[in-house]
Amino acid sequence: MAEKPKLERQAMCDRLAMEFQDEWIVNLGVGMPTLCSNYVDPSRDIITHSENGVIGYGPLAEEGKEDGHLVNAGGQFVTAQPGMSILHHADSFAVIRGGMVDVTVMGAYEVAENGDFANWRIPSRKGGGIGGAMDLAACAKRVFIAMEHNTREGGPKLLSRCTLPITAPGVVKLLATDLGLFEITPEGFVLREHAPGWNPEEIQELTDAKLIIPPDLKEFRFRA
Amino acid sequence: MAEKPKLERQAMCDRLAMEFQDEWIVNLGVGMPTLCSNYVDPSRDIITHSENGVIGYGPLAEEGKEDGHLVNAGGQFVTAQPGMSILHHADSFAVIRGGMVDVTVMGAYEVAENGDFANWRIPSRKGGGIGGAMDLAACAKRVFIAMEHNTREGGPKLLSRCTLPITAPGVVKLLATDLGLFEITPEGFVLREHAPGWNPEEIQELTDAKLIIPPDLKEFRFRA
Amino acid sequence: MKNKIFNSFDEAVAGLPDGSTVMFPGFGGVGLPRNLIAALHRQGAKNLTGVSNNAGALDDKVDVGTLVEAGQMKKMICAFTAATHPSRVTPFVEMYNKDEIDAELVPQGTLAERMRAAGAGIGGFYTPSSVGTELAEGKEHREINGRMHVLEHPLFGDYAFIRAWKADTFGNLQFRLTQRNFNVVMAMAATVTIVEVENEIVEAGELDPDHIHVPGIYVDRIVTIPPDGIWY
Amino acid sequence: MKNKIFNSFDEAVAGLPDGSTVMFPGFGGVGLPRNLIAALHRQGAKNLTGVSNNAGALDDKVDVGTLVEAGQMKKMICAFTAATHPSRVTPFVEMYNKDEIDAELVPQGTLAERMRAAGAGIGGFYTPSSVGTELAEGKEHREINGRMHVLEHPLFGDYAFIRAWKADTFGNLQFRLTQRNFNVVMAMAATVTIVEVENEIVEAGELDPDHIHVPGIYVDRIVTIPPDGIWY
Repeated sequence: MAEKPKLERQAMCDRLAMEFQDEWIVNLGVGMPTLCSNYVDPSRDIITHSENGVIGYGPLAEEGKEDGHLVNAGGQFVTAQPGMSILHHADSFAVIRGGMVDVTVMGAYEVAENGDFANWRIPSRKGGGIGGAMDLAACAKRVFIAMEHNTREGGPKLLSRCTLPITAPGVVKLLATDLGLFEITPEGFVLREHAPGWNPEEIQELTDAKLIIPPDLKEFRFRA
Repeated sequence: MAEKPKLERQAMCDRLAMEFQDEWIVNLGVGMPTLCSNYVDPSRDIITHSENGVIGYGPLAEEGKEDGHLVNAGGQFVTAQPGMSILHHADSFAVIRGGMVDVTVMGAYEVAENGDFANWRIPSRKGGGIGGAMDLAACAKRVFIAMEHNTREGGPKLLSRCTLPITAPGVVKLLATDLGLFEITPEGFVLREHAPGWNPEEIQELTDAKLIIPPDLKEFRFRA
Repeated sequence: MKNKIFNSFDEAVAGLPDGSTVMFPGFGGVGLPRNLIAALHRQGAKNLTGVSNNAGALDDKVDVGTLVEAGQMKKMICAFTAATHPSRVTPFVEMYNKDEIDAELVPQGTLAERMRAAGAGIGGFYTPSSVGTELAEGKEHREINGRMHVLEHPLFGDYAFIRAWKADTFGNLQFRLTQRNFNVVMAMAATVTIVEVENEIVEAGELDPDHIHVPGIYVDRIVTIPPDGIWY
Repeated sequence: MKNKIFNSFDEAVAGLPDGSTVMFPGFGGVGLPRNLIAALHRQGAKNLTGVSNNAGALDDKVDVGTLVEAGQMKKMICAFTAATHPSRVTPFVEMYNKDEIDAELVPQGTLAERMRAAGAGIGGFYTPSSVGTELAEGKEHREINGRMHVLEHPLFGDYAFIRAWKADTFGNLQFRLTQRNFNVVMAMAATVTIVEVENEIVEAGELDPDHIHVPGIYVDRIVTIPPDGIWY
């Protein structure tokens, strides 16, 4: 079973990006979520926001064409787009806390069926990295998560309750893993789409939380 | 006695302006205090601030040369000076509350020997006009007042306690009236300089509060 | 890109419901959205709450006082309820004395900061302004680092009427000199932001991204002031 | 006009006392005052408290980590204490694990807002960020409009080190693109603001008053980065 192909990271991020709606202000966290910016449906009119004070930046800069003064939340060089504007840090988080961000996409160590998630601290290590995650998780209209379904050691990451210190309580709405797409409802994780070749029982076996399998379960949708 | 000449408003404001020190950030309230801007010692390096978001504006604009987008706190057209900068209203009051303003000069209805003053509301009238006076009075490093010594009806305005609703408690440091210059100390009003031709007894007679007359009382200093 | 450009002030304010809270910037007549106010006067919405530095001046120009006089406002939240000069009786003062309109008097810095808090998702803040005065009575007090403060709450608007110098098609705005005043925090604090702009609207990309005073995400509708509009 | 121009970074940081709180902007290496940090490293002040987004990266460039490694910092207040990648062990992490340095971990938005509050004379503010997490434990909670908030306090600095794009002789500053980040609020929050600037300092009046990001009243010392300075 471990030999069966799982979803690529890009496919996971593409799937989340397919949910973005016209005019949404979208904040993409460091790491895997920045892959979302590789796929934006050209028929969609998305507005990017980065916590370091950019609204409306464009794709990653090509090598050799970087502007040394323009980076995204991951410190990657990005490009300017028409209509872009710059804010200082306090004003940038005014945008976030003010509820202007329609969706933030982040990575996580754990996601729980009550919508809690953890992505800033491993108890075995002292300290952690919060960055803007707590502000975004608490204040964005929606939190989407992209992460591997299991730890490197094969342990579960979709849990009935988080074991790690959480980033925000009850906020995760949608989760893409390498085994499928999960909606978090008041009743818990609903498996909306399964990775090709994987059936719900196999996915449940790799999951700590109880999965709800709806009658209209579909196969994972890839980018067109 | 009432026939004796009193100080002109311009002289009162000049006298307060003579106390401004190099590098001071100076905020001049609506009305009489704006006269202070007519006299700035050319050897002094004063930085003007207006609550509507200007730092470093210059003298009043000549008639016919007004810039329709540049007014001071009194709504008067002023001129731009090299080094001027513009802030929005919340940032302008960040300057004020942040303690950057070295002195604010205001008018008043009443000043009390404990440093209280009143300049926003007459109880016989409903409502009042606070503007930025409460923020400035509470947060500027020094509050100077320029006002007539008596009401039009001849009543006292230098009181042991204010009778009108106050603008801020215990903040007035220096007061120029048409009868002299008064310092407010923990012991009360000290008459520092008297108007020419007026002796302390005559001034006391027109004053409700008890005046302290120091041995080094001087005659009022006019602009050189 | 969503079209934010409206052809007329009347179209831009159509549908503004009775009972809305509307924010009006302007200081000394500069940065005051007179064209939008005139359109709201024609539109006729009633029972409005206005947020503004003052409650209208006493000249022949359209301003917040025009709406007050027409009976469209039920309440003003502002830093001046009295007229600037005691001898001048504004429409607001006349109605206020007869209890025909309500008012909340707020120190100007607190007024600006309350709108900034609304826009910035701040639930409340402590300020030393007004401590020891009548206006602090009944407010929660707290001593912080030896200094007394009062608790103030965010001030949200349903609509902000904005007067800008330049705008692009995305809604990014620039102001000129003291025109900026309350415009920025009002655009942040209101749900729907409607702008009258003194110059032709330029294409997105023509304004320097380093010098945008209000990002377009805060802006919903823009109208260029026509030659026969109200300019001063 | 007071002369704010200093000839060297060493002169600009001379006299910075042991035990000071120093604010270091920068995000992703952009807007990071590396020349001033290098001068502070040479100057040698100790027992410093640093305020910064992170506690130093792991490259060969001078940054906050240089001061940490040299034992000049006793505490860091920042949004990242762990290295961005678990496998990379920064000097800070090594010392932190051995309890040789103290740290206060603050959500990035709260960090920025606490400095803005310090600069703006706000005694404290309520934010929904961090509610329900370990970082909110022990903080005062308050429900506002049905939503839980925590009380956060202003964060003052003795010194802010700033990296700007342009400056004039009065100290007015402009930043370019995401260089702006924490620079503005740190200049407001600190008693003494020292700036390294990427362009020649121009005469007062040459920068557009509508496009100043930090007014000169917040700025004390300015040094132009020389050709042999640290540029990236």
